[in-house]
Amino acid sequence: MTTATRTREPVLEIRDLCVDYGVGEHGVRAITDATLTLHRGEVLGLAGESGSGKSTLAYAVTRLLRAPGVITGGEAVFHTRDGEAVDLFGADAATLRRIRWDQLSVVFQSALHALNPVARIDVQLTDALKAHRAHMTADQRRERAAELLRLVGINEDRLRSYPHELSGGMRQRVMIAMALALEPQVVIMDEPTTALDVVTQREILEELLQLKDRLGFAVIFITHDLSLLLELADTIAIMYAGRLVELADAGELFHAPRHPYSYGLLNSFPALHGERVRMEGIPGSPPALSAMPSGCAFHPRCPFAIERCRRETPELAVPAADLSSRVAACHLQDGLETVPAPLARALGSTL
Amino acid sequence: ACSSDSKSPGGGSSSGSSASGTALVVESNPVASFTEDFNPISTNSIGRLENTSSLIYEPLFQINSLDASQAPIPWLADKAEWSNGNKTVTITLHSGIKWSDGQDFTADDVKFTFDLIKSDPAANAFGAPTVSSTSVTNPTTVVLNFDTPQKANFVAIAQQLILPQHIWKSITKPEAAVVKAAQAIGTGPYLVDKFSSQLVTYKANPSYWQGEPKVKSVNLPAYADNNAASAALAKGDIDLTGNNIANVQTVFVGKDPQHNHLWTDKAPYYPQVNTVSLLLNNKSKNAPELGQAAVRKAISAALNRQSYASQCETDYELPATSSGGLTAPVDGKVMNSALNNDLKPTADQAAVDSLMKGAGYTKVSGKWSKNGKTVKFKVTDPQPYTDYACGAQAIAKDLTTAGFDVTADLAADPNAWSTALANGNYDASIHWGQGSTPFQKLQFTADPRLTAPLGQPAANNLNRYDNPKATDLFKAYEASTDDASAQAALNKIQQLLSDDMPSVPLLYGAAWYQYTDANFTGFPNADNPYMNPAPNSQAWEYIILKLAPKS
Amino acid sequence: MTATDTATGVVHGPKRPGTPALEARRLTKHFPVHEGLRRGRVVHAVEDVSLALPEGTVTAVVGESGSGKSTLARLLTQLITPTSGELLLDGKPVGSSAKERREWTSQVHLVLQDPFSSLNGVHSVRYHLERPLKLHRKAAGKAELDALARELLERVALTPADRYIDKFPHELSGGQRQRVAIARGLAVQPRVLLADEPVSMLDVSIRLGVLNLLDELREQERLAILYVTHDIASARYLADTVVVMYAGQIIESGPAVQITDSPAHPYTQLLLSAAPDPSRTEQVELRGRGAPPSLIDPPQGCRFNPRCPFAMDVCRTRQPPALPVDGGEHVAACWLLSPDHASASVG
Amino acid sequence: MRALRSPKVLTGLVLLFVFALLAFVGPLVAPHSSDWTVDRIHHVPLAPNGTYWLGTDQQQHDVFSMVLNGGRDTLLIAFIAGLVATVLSVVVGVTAGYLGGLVDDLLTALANIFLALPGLIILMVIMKPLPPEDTANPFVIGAVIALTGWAWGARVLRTQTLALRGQDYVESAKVIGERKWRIMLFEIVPNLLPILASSFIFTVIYGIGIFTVLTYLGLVHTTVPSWGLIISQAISQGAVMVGQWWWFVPPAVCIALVGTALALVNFGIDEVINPRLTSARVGRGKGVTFRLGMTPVLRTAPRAVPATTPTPYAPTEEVAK
Amino acid sequence: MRTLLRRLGFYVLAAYAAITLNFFLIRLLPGSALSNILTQLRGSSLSPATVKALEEEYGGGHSSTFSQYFTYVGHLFKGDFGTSTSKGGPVVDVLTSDLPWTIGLVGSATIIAFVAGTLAGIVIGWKRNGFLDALLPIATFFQSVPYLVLAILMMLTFGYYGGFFPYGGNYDTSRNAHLTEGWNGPFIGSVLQHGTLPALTVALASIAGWIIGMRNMMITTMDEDYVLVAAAKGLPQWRVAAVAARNAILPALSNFALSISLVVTGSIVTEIVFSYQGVGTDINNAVLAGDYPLMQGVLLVIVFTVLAINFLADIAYVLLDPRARKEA
Ligand SMILES: Nc1ncnc2c1ncn2[C@@H]1O[C@H](COP(=O)(O)OP(=O)(O)OP(=O)(O)O)[C@@H](O)[C@H]1O
Ligand SMILES: Nc1ncnc2c1ncn2[C@@H]1O[C@H](COP(=O)(O)OP(=O)(O)OP(=O)(O)O)[C@@H](O)[C@H]1O
Ligand SMILES: [Mg+2]
Ligand SMILES: [Mg+2]
Repeated sequence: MTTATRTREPVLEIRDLCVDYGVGEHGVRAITDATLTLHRGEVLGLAGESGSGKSTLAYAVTRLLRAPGVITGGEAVFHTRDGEAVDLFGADAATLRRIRWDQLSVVFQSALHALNPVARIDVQLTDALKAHRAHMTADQRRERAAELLRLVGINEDRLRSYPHELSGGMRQRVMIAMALALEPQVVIMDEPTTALDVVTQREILEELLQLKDRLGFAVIFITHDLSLLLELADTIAIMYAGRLVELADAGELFHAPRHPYSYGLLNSFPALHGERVRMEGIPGSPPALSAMPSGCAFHPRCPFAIERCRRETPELAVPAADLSSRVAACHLQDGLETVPAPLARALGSTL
Repeated sequence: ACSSDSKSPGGGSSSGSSASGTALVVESNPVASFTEDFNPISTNSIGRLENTSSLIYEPLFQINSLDASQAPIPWLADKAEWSNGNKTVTITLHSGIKWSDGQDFTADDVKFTFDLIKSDPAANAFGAPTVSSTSVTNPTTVVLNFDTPQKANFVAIAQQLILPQHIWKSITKPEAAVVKAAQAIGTGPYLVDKFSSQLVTYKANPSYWQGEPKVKSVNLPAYADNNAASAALAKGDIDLTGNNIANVQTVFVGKDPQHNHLWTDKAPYYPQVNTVSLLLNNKSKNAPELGQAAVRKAISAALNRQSYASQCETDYELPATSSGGLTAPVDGKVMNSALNNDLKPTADQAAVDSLMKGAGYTKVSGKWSKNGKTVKFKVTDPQPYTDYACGAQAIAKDLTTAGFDVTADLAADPNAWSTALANGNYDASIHWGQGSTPFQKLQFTADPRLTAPLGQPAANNLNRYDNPKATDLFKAYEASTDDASAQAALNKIQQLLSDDMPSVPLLYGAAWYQYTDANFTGFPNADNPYMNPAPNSQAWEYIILKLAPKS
Repeated sequence: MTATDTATGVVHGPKRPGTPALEARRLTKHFPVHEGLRRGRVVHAVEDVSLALPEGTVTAVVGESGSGKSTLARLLTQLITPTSGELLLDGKPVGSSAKERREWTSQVHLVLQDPFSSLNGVHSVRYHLERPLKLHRKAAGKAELDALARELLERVALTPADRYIDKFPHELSGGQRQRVAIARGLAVQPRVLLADEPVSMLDVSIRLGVLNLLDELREQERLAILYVTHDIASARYLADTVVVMYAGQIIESGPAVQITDSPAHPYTQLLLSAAPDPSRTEQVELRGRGAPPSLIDPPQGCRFNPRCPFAMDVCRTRQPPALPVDGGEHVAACWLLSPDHASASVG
Repeated sequence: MRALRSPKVLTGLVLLFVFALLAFVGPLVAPHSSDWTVDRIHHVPLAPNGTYWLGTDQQQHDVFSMVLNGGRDTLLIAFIAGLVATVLSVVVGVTAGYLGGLVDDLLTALANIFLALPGLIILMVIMKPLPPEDTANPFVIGAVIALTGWAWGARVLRTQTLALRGQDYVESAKVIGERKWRIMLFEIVPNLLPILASSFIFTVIYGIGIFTVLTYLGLVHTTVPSWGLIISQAISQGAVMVGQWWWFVPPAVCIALVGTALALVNFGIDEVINPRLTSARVGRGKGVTFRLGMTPVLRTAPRAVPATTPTPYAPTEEVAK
Repeated sequence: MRTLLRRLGFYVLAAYAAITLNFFLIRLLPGSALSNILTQLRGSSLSPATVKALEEEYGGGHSSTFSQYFTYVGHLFKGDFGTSTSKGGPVVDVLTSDLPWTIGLVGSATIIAFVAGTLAGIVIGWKRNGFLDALLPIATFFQSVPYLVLAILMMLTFGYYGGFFPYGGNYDTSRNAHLTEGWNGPFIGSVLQHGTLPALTVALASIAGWIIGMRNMMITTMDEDYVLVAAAKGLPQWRVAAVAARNAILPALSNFALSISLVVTGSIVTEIVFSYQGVGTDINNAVLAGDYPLMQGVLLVIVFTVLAINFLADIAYVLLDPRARKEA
């Protein structure tokens, strides 16, 4: 799961990020105080239910969030290849343009929508080269585009195709090739394989991981398929209702979740092996941004909720029982309350 | 390429041949654009639309319809003599006239022309009586024979434009033939200089038989509609025209009071040349009551003619004063003196009451009725003819006040309206008078021989007046060989119309006429009424030949 | 490639005594394609499928995208007419007259994938439930309709019914919407409920709720349920029998646990190895990469043969019949299972 | 109904309301009837004065009264045109889109032919043979105008129906055995309402314009003065050339205002159909500029986190496997 | 290619329908050229015989409608539209002299409006709620004010009272102008001067539609992921805008074709108001004069032009949109 070449060097640090949709009285808060760090060469998984703010977080960090999204607080520091630390929220348009794609690229959820339907593949592959690698000649760019296609396992004779002439899997591969064109430091992937079927999905993910090992970029991988993340990611962040509720190493999370929501999520995926047992998932449904429950947003669905959960919003903290630096936002873990058994598993135990 | 001198006198850079001097600009009918057709007998050629046919093709005589007693002015013909009980006319032609291609003009051409309109009635757009036979006595004398007395229709014979036989004999369907500028060969004072769809220019014919005209060139621009023409007129771009222009004093005269003129400078500004009447359909299916003379006369008595003249016609026209149907301002000399001023400018309810009661009607809740039926009909006129539309509404009001059941029916489409009128598909309608002689004017409202059954088109007597006495009187006029008996017959017809009132005289219709003497002098006006200026082909030829450039 | 090659006798689906509620015999659907000036070409979307759905069972249909799962479901509802084949309800063949088709709609119901679009945003929950009641149960009178509608809501665990009955779809969460869709299906009192990926658009946390509801319906209403999905784990969770489709054909079927624990067909094996599984420890190897075949011009023989790591000559020429895997219900259409050919197997 | 918040839409609705009111009560509150005249002799229009607020026309009609009276027919006809055209476009568009196949081909061809025909000319030709009773009847005129104005709507509705036809709720309705017409009428049409409204408004605007032109060209027979008729008479009686503005400016302004009001309302409907247009408005006047790829940063968030921020997560070597 | 062929098939069908409709619609009309001619012949006392003869000629023939129809279609194929009853001469001559004016006026105005409006729409859409949004209400005004009112307002303000431009006729035909039709400076100058106001009217009335439509499309397109991708790639702003514009223009193109018949309607009105001498005035005069051959001719020419433009727009669409090309 994890590879040996893990460095501690942070490449993207997000602190206290707040994002609103709308300005003034019509605004609603979509992300509250999100703090996390992405290290070089690391795969950071971002999981959570639909609407929990995964995409919002990713786009806000890159300043690609569309209107009416507004960043209302926090900072995002990007460490460039050359060791320069850029605050993305303070950067001007030129700086952002310089960093984008060259150092930080994005793979969107649906490649069908993310590829310009009226431009040929080669044009879309080379336009970033043209913008960022002014010294390259047209031939070099072409050669690079062909190379990129080969990299993701597509025959280069597809260069002159239009997106609609490719299958879904091929399109997503093209998208990935595009994201890697400038060998960026960080690739943000927003549900890059949800629209594909499992075989294709796995093929693409395998290729992606190989490329990551070869090129050494870090990935923020967004999905709601937690079981996929558990196989894929080094670190996993779980989001609920606009907040990070748990952040842990993938293995730790799988074996010993500390937040009731993480626990519930893990219990929502039927297993491929073993005894067939009835599972219950999580009762109820996620809250709407405009009607957030008081206190801990999860408390109405939480089987372990206590009175305090209704009043106080828990903060991300290292669970009292753990020595590691994993964090969870749950009152039950502050060392004062008795922790229910499912949330108190020791590391290394099995589910 | 060489257009720098285009503003220099002498015209366009490309045309060296264009006549020198300022061009006279005339305008008659708005058209979007011209098509190159100078056919004088077609109903829709440039000449017909713009009244310029006789700049090229000429008539035998010129007629000044402003004065019914004035003798025809000799033109291609020197004189015409009637014989054989008004059934034969011997015409003596002026000698020495040549066609513009150099060929001699002879009696054969006149014979050819009258034979042609006999064999092809559709070519007879001037309404000349159909000959029974023609003969040429010598190169300057031609004899036309008719089946019936036709002296009364001499105007139509006189105004027939004469065609060159040597060109037209090979044309199979003459009224539909397209005559291009190059083939427009006539005896007239002008030749086509240049044709474009927006502007036709004529140049003086240097070998014209009366001598080269003083006006060297005549321009005929196309104006898409009345507004465009009025605007051009106000700017002084047009010398001679006849448009119905609202606020003509402000819009036209006021722009250059020194040069811009109308017939007179006092209301009604224009010569009053025909009788506008309220045509009443004597055979109306909706309102059979209109077949009764008493009802028609009661209607006449109920009208406020002055109101229509002032408000609807903005004082351009005068209220009619004679019940005999003739136009007092121009026909005074031949009018039945007993009928002078017998029409009142305002309504006379007492007269209405006595006429209606006399006819057996009683007033039931304010409406004249007989056998439980009111006199109910519509006054139909086209919306776009705003003055008539106004009149129709006013008449409806007046008649309603007087106890009739009348509404105004403003037809949207003039074309449909005139079709309805031609076919007798209406009850009542305001319509201008037609005809250029007193006799023709009376024929237009009352000659039973010229009407047609309901449902078939008629060109005259649209009110379908049918009275054998009238037929006899019209015949008597045609047969009269001396002026006195002719006048006596005319008086009788007027008296009959006054008694029967087949249609109700309303107003004296104006001949629209505007001119500017900034560039040319010699225009007719009230002080010098040598010709009726109404846009009419022959009249304009006559006027243009009288003009001279201002030095 | 002819149909006679295949095992004519095998009817997939759970085996239960008695007549199955719904049975499909040799269903085939070819969609005509309009491409270029070449006419008469068809998409072989569903080929020769025989399936029996006994009451009180859940049959899962799994397979990759485009394998014909939805087409099969729609064929069973008679939304589309089969090119050939036969449908039997309680053992009786159905006609194709308009009346019989309407009759069919009261027996077989389909729940669609996307609860956001399967309910019409302009109608209330009440309308959605009362329409089928009016149409099929001839329920009359406001009171009766209202009572029946409430009862339906309660059956899908939307309680109290008052809270939901007059809401509009946009006021409900995805899981609630899907429950309403199912309730509408129950309104006609069907024998058979077809569910085309009923949970794939739902949030993971609420998926199980809907699956559990289907499970209860099987138990309580004795419905015959067809559960279409591409998530083999959920098929295993819910279904009695799993049917695997590939390129329009059923290539394997059998008891759910057996299929996932010991898949026989190379494609099923591929599918399982690709499915995410956090408890997997060793690196998986995908055997059979590549794209599914064109359905306009399907390959000769076994349709999986171009991708199959074990393909033999016979696989390229003759279509494998459904062969028993271990004597039970488990069958797979693979020559590897044929004693005549197994010897040639490489793997 | 978020659209209601837009000042444009609000202005439009208020204007429309005023004019609708005018159409209804105008004829009742007008000081005089349309054919009332100050006198029967004068022919010089009176300039606006204390008695005749908008002066008089040549025949001494009170222009103010005519304008008040003239709204009803204009609006009624345009409204009927909009209504009939919308109904036609629904019938053709939805049927074509939903049934597809040959029906679709035929109906689409029909709509396209009507699109290619220049409406005004067709109307000129159609209006001509109508008997006067009909060309004076707002319902007939409205219906005839609609005949040339339905095709745009039909095309838009067809495209939209094609999209809706594939929606699952249509499929679901089929599954429970709904009949075709019921699916079209109760499942598809309600979802087309915003588009219907927009196409209705579009046709009403078209109707006003074309009716004005038809009156101007004298093809409409009417005794009640519509605004177009007042303009037409003013122009043909030379009011423009002598600057009698009070005669033709008020009706022209009324027409322009009604048209603008409708278009403003359509703005709101557009935003309902396409909510993305609304988001384009957000933040206006609040000092925030939204630019693609430059998400604004407004540091207004209250610091929910106290000074003691938990240590950011950083896995250690020991923990990682 | 196939789509285009199918479209072509439709156009042939539409053209044929127009031809047929044209024939029968006009047979339904009351009145005839006859009454118009009789009206013109005032001043002469026509004998019943002449009236009869004229009726034969202009009152609509008496042969069977069917045989008339075939003669009509046969003549059409030979380019013979008959003879105008109000203007004399073949309808073809009228058309050849007047159509170029209309095409020149409407064509240039429409193209200018389309290009300028589209560009403005792109900019306004791109800037979203920039100060340019203030243009929208103004644009709305011009879009919704009927052509007639707009034309009159333009004529009054810039023509009659303002005196900036002439407002009647196609070029200066006054006696001192001495212009010769052709490609010479003064003539073209005069044509441009006279064309300005009507062209401005046509352009103003339609430009608003393009601006608003393009702005809306632009805003919609900018929400597409591929535009965001272009921004995410760090491409220069104008390149990002170009990606959006390139996609947004496709619907604008089909709208362009759709709106042509509206533009035609509007330009007829404009020609009438500005006394411009083109086929718009022709058809109005033809209707008033009951000149059916001319009416038919103009109608056909206009319908064919609209169809041709639609076909061109179809071709352009197919060329610009690879997805459409695939089906083709
Ligand atoms: N344009 C917007 N205006 C208002 N609210 C929005 C907007 N876009 C997103 N939101 C809200 O912001 C919240 C977070 O949305 P986001 O798209 O980030 O969720 P997500 O976790 O990516 O969900 P998914 O798994 O469905 O992609 C959601 O509740 C959503 O409703
Ligand atoms: N109406 C249709 N016309 C033509 N081809 C069709 C039609 N419907 C489906 N197909 C084709 O039939 C095949 C099977 O499609 P189907 O929708 O049944 O697959 P599926 O297994 O449900 O896929 P998914 O998992 O993506 O829903 C596909 O190749 C599809 O393109
Ligand atoms: Mg997302
Ligand atoms: Mg499917």
